[in-house]
Amino acid sequence: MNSMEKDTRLIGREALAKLFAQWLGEGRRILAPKQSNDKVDFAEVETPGEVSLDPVQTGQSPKGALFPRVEELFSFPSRDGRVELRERDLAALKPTVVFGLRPCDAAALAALAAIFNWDSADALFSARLAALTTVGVACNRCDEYCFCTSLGGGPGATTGSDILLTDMGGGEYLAEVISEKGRQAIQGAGTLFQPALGKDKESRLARVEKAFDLDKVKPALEALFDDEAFWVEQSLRCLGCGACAYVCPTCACFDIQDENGRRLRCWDSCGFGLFTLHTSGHNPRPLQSQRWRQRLMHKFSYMPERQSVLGCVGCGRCSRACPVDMNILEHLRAVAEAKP
Amino acid sequence: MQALRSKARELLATKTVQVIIGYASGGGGRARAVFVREAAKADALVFDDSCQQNLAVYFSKPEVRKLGKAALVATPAALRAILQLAAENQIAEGELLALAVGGDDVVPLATFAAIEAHVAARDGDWSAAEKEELQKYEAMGLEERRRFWEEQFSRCLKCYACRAACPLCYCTRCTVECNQPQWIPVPAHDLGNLEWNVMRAMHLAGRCVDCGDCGRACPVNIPLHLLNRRLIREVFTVFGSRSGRSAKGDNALSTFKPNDPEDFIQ
Amino acid sequence: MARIGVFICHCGENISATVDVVKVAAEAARIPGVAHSVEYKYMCSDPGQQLVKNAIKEKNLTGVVVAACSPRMHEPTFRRACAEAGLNPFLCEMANIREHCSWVHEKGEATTQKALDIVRTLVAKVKKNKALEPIKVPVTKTALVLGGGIAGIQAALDIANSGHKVILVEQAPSIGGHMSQLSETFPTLDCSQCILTPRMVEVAQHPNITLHSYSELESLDGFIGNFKARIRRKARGLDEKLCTGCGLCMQKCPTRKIPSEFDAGLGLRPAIYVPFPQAVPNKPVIDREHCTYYRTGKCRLCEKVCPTQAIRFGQEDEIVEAEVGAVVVATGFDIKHGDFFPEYGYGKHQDVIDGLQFERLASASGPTLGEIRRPSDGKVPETVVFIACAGSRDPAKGIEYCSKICCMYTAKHAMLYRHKVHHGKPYVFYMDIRAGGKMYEEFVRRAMEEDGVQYVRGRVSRVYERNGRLVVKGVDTLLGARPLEIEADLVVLATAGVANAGAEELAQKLHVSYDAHKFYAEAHPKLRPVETNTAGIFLAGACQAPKDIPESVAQSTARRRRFILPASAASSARAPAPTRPSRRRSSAAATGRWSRPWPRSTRACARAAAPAWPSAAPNRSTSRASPTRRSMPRFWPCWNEVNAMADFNPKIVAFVCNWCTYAGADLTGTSRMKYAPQVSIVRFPCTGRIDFMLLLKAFAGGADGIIVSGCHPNDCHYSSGNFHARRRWVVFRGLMDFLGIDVRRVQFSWVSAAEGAKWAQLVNETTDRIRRLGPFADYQRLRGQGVG
Amino acid sequence: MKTGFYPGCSMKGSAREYSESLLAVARVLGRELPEVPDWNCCGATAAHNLDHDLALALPARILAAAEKKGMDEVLVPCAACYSRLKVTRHELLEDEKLRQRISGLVEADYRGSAKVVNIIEWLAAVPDLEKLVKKPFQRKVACYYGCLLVRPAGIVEFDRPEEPQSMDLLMAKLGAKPIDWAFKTECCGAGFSVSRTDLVAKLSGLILEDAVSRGAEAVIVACPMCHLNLDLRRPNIEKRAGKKYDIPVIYITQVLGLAMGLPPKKLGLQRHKVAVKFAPAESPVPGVSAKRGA
Amino acid sequence: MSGEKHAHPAAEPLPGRVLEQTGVDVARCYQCGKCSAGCPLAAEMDYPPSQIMHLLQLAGEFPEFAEMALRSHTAWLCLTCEICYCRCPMELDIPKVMDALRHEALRKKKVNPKAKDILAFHRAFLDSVKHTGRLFEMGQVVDYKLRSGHFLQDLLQAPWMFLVGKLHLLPERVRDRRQLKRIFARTLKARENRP
Repeated sequence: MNSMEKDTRLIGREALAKLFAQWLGEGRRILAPKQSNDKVDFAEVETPGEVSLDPVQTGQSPKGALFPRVEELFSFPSRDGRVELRERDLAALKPTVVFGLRPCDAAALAALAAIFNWDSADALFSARLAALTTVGVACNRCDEYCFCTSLGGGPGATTGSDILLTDMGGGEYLAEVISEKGRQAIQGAGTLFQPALGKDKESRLARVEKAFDLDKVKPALEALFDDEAFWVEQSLRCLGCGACAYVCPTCACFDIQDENGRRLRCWDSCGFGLFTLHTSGHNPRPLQSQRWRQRLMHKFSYMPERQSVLGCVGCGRCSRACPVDMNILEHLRAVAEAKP
Repeated sequence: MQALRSKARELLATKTVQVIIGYASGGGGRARAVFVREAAKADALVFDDSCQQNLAVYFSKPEVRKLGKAALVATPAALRAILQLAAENQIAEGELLALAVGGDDVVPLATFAAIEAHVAARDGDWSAAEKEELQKYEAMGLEERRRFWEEQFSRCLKCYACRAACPLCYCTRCTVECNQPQWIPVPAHDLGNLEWNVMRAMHLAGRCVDCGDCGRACPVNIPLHLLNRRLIREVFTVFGSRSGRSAKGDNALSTFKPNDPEDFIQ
Repeated sequence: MARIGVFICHCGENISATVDVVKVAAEAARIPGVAHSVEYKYMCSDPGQQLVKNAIKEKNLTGVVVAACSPRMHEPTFRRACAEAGLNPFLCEMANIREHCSWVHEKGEATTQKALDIVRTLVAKVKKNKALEPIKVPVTKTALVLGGGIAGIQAALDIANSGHKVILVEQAPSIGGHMSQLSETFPTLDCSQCILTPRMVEVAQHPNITLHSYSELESLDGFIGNFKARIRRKARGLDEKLCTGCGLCMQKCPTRKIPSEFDAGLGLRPAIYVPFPQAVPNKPVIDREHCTYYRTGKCRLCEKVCPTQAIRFGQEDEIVEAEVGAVVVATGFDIKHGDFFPEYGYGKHQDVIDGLQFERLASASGPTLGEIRRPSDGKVPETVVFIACAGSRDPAKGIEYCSKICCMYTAKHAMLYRHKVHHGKPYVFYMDIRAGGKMYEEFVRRAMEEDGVQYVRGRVSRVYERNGRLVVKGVDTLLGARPLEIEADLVVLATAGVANAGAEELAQKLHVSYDAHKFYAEAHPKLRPVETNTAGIFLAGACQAPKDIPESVAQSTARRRRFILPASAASSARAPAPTRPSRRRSSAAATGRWSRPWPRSTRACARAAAPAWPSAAPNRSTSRASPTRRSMPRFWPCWNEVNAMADFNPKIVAFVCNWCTYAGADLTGTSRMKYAPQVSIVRFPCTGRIDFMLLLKAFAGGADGIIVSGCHPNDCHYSSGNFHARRRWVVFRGLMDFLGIDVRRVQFSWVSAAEGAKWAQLVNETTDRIRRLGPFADYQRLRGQGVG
Repeated sequence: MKTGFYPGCSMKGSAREYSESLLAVARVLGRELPEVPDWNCCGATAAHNLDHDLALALPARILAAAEKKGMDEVLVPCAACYSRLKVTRHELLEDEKLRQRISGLVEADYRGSAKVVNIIEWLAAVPDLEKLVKKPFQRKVACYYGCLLVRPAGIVEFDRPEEPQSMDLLMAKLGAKPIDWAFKTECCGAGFSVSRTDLVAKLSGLILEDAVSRGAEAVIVACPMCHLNLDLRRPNIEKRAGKKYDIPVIYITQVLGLAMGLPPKKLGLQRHKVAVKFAPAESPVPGVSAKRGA
Repeated sequence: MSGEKHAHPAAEPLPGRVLEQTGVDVARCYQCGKCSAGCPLAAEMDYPPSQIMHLLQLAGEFPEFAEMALRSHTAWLCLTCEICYCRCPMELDIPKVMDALRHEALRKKKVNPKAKDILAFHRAFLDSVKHTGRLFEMGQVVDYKLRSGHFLQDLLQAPWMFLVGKLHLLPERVRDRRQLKRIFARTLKARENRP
């Protein structure tokens, strides 16, 4: 990226609509926050009018575009006792634009990729990633659950976005074209943009205060590992459902199921009681406190160690979704401040 | 609220109980469960309209049981849950103290009999709004209902928040986790989601105490409590019984009467 | 990798006439996991079984599917054969392509396809079957014999003589049953009481026999080897220990004109009485309905005269509990009484009597001391007309069966009459003479040839009284069906043999099945004729069907051998019922409320939804039980293709209980009734075991409609499985409707083992309804939906 | 409850006294008995002997007319007509196709709303009938039901087919002593009145013989055909039996009328072939005895 | 008996036609003879009811037995007293079978000659009904005498009956006689005219 000039332009609402039409014309599908019933979540759209950027965050993260709830890895139909192996046709995956994701979600892509392509590259994931273009929208609002800034991100951060838009008011967006993919996405649409004329997005961005010192978290976690009382206290309220993991943009636990001649990959959660149940019947993490510890350790200790990337982007979705108001920010603060 | 706090202080000071399971203020105007073990911290307790979670769910959590004898700040639904858990032999007499709350008052209920009496005295029909909500869906045509639920279930993530939030879903291995062979599909596809949700509703039939926590817990807002509520009405109108009213006796579906209706059987 | 052997039986032509067995065998060979597939004329024959055994050894089979008749017929045969060849018997399953396929559908491709589907289903099941070992259960070496007639007496003595304890329960004040009422017995004409009374005394004195007379079974719980019986000893009104049986009370009792049950109403008895002089025990009972004291509060004469002060007016019924290992049901039969034959004046004219009454007239101990005198005026009848088939073989009177014993006893009656009234004229109206048995035909011939009994072939239309005689309007169909009239002095009706009035109630207490006439059903009419479907409960005598004395006795002795086998072992082996004991927390474990001898479900909520979980009942085998969840998803392999057919043929899955509906469907087959072939039958131990999830699985698997059927209320083999199921269905229907699923797609029903016709009707009606509703595409579509 | 009256052909002719006595009794009971409008013959034995559809169409036309008039039930005193109407209603209600076809024939949509009742049913439904009895009919009577009141049992569903009791109970209410006899439901020869009088004489003779031998003073009937055979055919009977029978044959409604104290003439007793000798004296029956044996 | 049912009268053997027209399956008869024993006129019949049933059982294979049943006197002697049906253990509606036999005999002109009087009476009866709608007893008796030739029978009864008011000289008539004629035209007449 450093070889590139910073490319900043302006685009209006109507021009955006034309850009959408162009994408559709190119055979891409567009996923964007869309209101349905009482929730705003990523769904297929055709015009900017369908897009809802009002909420601070969508209920669910856009990770489904790369790592769907259920996906077929390959199939193995059998006939008269003979089994045939059918790989998935990766070329058939539809090029996709994810529009309207927040900088935190964009940053999460790196965490996901780090997991899926850690030791050996996951072909399906990589193919989906290659076909994906992200058009982020910077945050002009935040809420008490947001803490991206504590983790090195920010409401206007460009990491992970191919293009980042910032609502400048008056129906105008500041567009930063960040990557080659971004450039390709607006190829031939130059007339839709105007020059930025030195407009600065900073004033439009939300103020997300730094809540804790990240540097303290990893060593604290390691020191606290055996402090059972601490973890029990921290997780007393937790009921062990999978809501946090399933709304999280970086959680990547999955299960493999064979069904009707298809091998399926589907979401799983380390918060579930039987997640670590061994065939022998032994369960190394029988208690919810241990599973909660695992959640934090994985995101803030194991992943930085193994994949050199944090497993959390501070989007705050888990805290918003938790049925018993477990607020991850509070717990990270408690870890950072703990005196083992 | 003051009555609640002073009662809590007293119970902890006298070591009548080791922990008060109650509500404290949480994020975003929500209330959250709190486990008060020191009299000095009793002022964290609150009780207002935001306190809706059925705290009886924590009885099946080993870490919570380890804290010792508990006093539970109990909404009417939580009281029913305690009775139902007692009827299913999950709680023994004397294992807990219920602090029935309502308005500014707090009523300590030490025995199942006391809880039964308290529940019976305040038992009533569903509110007009609750009835209306159910009727809205029943008034739909069959096909319209089918489409409605198909859309709802298509959003289900199988995060099992509904199960986790339910005080009566205390099995240590749920049917969905029985995987030799896999009985309910694990993936959250449409068929798996339908089967899971039917299974959950059926296994709560005759046991659900109507707290509504399943629906509240759902991160994708599926009105799951409606399924339970429909079956509560079925069980009540056909078999005449309501769960969570007595600490003894069988669930509607673990007993029978020889003359139960069978007009639908050929 | 599974290596399954499939063995298709032609059953002579029973199967091959409608099913292309060669094709089924060829297609079955292509099912994954099938290593061997052959067809053969008679698979159950020795060479047929040898085929199975050889294949197991040569092809190293891991499982066997025999596609032939109902498992109720030959499952034991083939499982034994497999065991002999070294294959665990529970890895052998029967595919019922006869009763459920070839006999109920027309010849054609659809029928062959169905047979193949049934085979596929069972192959899928066998693949998941596990080798099981019989479970050992300690056994109580005591037998409970219900009924103290000849069958019960014989069973009790046989078992007692082989060294086991016996508890004999008789509801009447004395043992002896109908045989004690008889005069002489065919075909030997020896005195009934001379044979019987010594055996009765033996019962009374046998150290191994405890006799409860005037008693009834209150309840029976438990399972083979470990039953617990509660016996109600009805209050006799006296202390049996003090009573010496002197009879003074009977002599002094002022209420004397009560029709004697023993004399079939022809004699009288007092209110305190023993049924007959040789009664065992020889202790009277007080008939509280007629006793003056109980009616008016005054009298107590018997109390005053009793030399041992044995009378106890305040005595109450007593409940005795006993642990027993096996039960022999020998509760006998009755004959049809009452006003059911108005055209014969039965119940109206005193001189129209039934066979048992004639026995009493001919008995030396009877009201006439053995002289044949008619009830109305005591005259010796000059002409006696005997009418056979009075009620039997008469669908209009509700009895289509042959009562079997009437031909013989009618011949005997006519002979006895001639022996006692030498100038008398006996006529017998008959339809057919059924005298199959050793010396039986000869006996009837003797009646005609030596004793001059006039046999007239035809049914009597009417009997009416005229001038003190009875006009019998009959016909001889051998003489051009000319009507003929006989003026008789006495008419004896061989009324039909029927089940006892209390037979149904007792069957429900015992959980044994019974037929439409309330006769008890044997486990298999040919192969297991003395056992019921409930292990450890055996049948003896006429409670099963009308039987004569030699047959009853022979069967009772057979019962002894059946009993001694399990009783001689320290424990009984029974088919294993695998339920995995759980260390998981569940309310079932926590309650301890389940007093049942078998463990319940291990999951609280599963139990709530499926409360009766009888698979675990120790005396029933689950291996027979069910293609449960394990093979479910693979049930309908060929349906997707069928589905594409333009002409909509609904696919219907029937979940049925093993004891009633499966047997009922077998009966449909044996009766050769036809029904729509689109139905696939899946056998379960009980409707209580049919989880609602199975219904959803069936829909997901391609079913357009579902039938769920089991035993009628009160008839459940496991007491209450169907009651529990019924509640679940109510709730499930409510939920289905709320979810927008048309409840008409699931038809619930009760079909008993005797309702073969109802089964056919149920299938046909359901098929029609589903055809009208169309394919359940909305549901089937869900299968592939929602995968990225 | 609107009751229509279907007299049938005989009651307008040879069984006129049955009709007269019925209407006389109905008047006392305060019951109106409007006739079924424009009724036709039910076809009797002849129709079903010769043609199935005709045998159904004729009664169906009657029932449809009653139905159209809004009658809830049709009283059919003649046992023969009763049987035809009852059988027709049964068959048409059992078989929808047949109903449609016959409806087409009679040009009316027959629905089967009107019930068919016989005279005994009708009288048995009268409350406190015994209270109307002024002169108890203190005679030993043989209640003769004949064939068609009780058979086929599955269709008429009225009294039991063997040993019926309903008429006996009715007679007992009127003070009579019904005897127990054997020929209550034996056939009198029915429709052979004219064509095979020899058979009628035989069958009816057996009936009279049994009644007389058991001391009956009168045979009570509820059917014009039975009456015709037992009363009008008395000479044939006597000729065949070679003996005389004085026993009168009386309609059930006549007995009721007599018990109510109605004058015999109003009840048409004078129209009998065999005189009712014990009828009150003030009612000489002209010419009857003179014609006896003619 | 609808018209279409008789489209192929010869195709089906007699027992099958009886089953179709009456619903009675003669195969169910097991020849107990109870019908013959109770039939008031069995003694007068050439084949008592049970034998008719047996003839019908065999009639499918042996046409001569079908002929015997059709030409029997029995069918015409049957009084429809229903006693056989009432007492039949197999609940077979024999009177209905007799009806079917009569209809068939009539159509095929196989009426037993001995039944001439009976048939004459029935025809006279129905003629009366056809013309007046009701039975005109006087007219019918006269008609019958003409048909049967029994001119003297009952000659002495009539004046007495007239005297006691039992016979009318003029018939009562149904108003809508045309409708009745239509009914007759579509049933009996249509049938008898069919070959």
